[in-house]
Amino acid sequence: MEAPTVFEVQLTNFSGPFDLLLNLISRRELDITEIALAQVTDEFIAHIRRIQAAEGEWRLDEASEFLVVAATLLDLKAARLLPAGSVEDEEDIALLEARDLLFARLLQYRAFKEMARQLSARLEEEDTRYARDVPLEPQFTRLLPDLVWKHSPADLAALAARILAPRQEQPVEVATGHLHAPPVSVREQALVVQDLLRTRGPLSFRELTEDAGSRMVLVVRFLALLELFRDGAVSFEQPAPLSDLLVSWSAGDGPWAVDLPHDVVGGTDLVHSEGAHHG
Amino acid sequence: MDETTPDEPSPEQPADPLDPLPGGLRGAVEAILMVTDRPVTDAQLAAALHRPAEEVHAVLVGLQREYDGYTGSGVRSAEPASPRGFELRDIAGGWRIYSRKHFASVVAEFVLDGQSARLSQAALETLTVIAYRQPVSRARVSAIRGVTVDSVVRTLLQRGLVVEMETDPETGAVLYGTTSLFLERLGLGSVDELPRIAPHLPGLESLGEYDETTY
Amino acid sequence: MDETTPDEPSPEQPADPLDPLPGGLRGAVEAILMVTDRPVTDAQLAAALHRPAEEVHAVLVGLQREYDGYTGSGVRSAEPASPRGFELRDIAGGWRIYSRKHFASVVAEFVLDGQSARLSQAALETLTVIAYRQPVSRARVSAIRGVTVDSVVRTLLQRGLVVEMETDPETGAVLYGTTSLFLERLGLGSVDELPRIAPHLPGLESLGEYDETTY
Repeated sequence: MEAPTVFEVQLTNFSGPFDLLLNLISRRELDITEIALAQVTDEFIAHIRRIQAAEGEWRLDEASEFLVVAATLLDLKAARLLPAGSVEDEEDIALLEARDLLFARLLQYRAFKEMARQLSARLEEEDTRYARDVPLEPQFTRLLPDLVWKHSPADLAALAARILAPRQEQPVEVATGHLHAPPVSVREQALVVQDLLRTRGPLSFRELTEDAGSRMVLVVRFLALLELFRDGAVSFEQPAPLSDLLVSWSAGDGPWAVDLPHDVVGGTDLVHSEGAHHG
Repeated sequence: MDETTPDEPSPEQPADPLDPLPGGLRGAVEAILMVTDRPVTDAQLAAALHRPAEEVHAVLVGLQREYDGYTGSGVRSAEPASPRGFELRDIAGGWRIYSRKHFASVVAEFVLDGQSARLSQAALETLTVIAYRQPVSRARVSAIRGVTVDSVVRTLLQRGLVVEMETDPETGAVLYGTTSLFLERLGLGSVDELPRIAPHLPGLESLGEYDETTY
Repeated sequence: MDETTPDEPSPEQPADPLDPLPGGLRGAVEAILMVTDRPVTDAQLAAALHRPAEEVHAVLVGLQREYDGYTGSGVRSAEPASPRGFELRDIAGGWRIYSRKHFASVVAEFVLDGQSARLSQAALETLTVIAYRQPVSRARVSAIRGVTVDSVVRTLLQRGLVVEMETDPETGAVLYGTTSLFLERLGLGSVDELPRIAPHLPGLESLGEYDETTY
């Protein structure tokens, strides 16, 4: 079993973002409470990209679940990369809360996963015993009360139509039950960033996000910035160590095609926040 | 009681898988008899257990006597044990465990208590699939309904609504079909008169009623 | 082995129908166990046999030990008998006869549909969360697993492993719980017998808060 192929095989088996995260963490033999976030984040993003590539199509609701975790991770990674020492900042506190929350949920998930493993072992063991389940002896069958039958042929046909109909896949629909914040589009935020940079020149990230109404917009704007950077539409400059990063527009004055094909976290440009509570 | 006398395995024979088990051959035979849902023959048991039919037959006869309250040829035969509540019978070409006749009255009381005169929703759905797909195997019905249907098919057999029609020549699976009693209940002359399945029947929701009435 | 000690029938009581039968109460219990296709409770047996539930319970426990190869408190206890090929188990709130585990391989050939299809990892995890958090809404299970569970819950419903228990009075969400089939498949008597999850949950107290805030 060579490592790379094993990995490819496992790709399709993850039953969710927590599952994937736990796997990444255990592969690196990291304690869940002391994850090297930056590394895991990168791997996480890389993996979900590969999963999508491998699977072709993805159920949108499933993808959105991954996006929630990916966004949180990115957020935390960003916080790590930012200069330390400004913990009084409310945003930093919010990030710390987000981290604790993510870890708590991961720990909880890990516990259930362990129990699932135990139940599975039990089920397997139970499968080695067979219950006595035999036809009733004729002498007793004869004693059964007469069957009350009140179904018409039409009833039966209706029932048959329901049971024998080819099973239809549920319409693809993004489940929003887990969302509290309105969806924010990377594409939209890229346009906002473009607009700001073109009209007001080089700006710091802080300035670029001054008007972000929620933490979600903040995160998505950050993602949009990464996208723009990847496409060479913006450039970064840091005048002095630990000083604010300056972002400037470098794609020229022509109309820049906002084309974010399959961006950072998937084939959808919707990024959701699960956390209205710490916004 | 000791049917599992150590026998000399011939050199080319693989190690007997039953010997190391507590209960040995006797236990294995009992295990099969307890859970199989049709009579089994000496030959079937012998093949499954990799033992000569005569040896298996001897075990069966021993078990039969034991269940009837004879403690075999051992030292303890002087003290008669009481018969068990079940008996091993060799009928219709096979062995099967039944409840002992003496207890028929209490068993009947137990069986009749809580027996429903109606088909459960599960039974009705299974019957419908069999009616429209006959002859059909249990595995196929199971696949269509998404659940195991063994005990439900058994109920339908008991009720005389379905019957074992034939055996799939390829897979050997038993194929089921509906009976004339079924047609009678529906007031139909033949299976061909079953209404055709409309792909999208209006008012399908009204089927919810079944849920009410059948449990 | 002698559960059927002659009891004095009170004058107004009808003569006990079991006493004259060879095998007495023990035999009657065994006979009923032979015909039931689901776990049967002490109370059901007691009702069918017109005996106190405690007495019936004692007989059942005695049978269980006997099948396992213990010869009870009698004189012969010195010589251990070999276990029978079947066992009597008390699970999902009732008693039922099973083939003994050791003989799984030989029995499998005789049991038609055999093992039920395996659950996917997703189904297994979802089932676990429902088992430990019941009654629980899909949204809550979803939040714990980090993915939507709608289709998986549908599978579990179809398999009869979970059931819609009630509706949350506040949110109107359907709350799910596990079934007796689930207990049967796990060989458990009740949900309380599930292995404890607490040791695997670090800082349970603080997690409580998260439960509040995250959904």
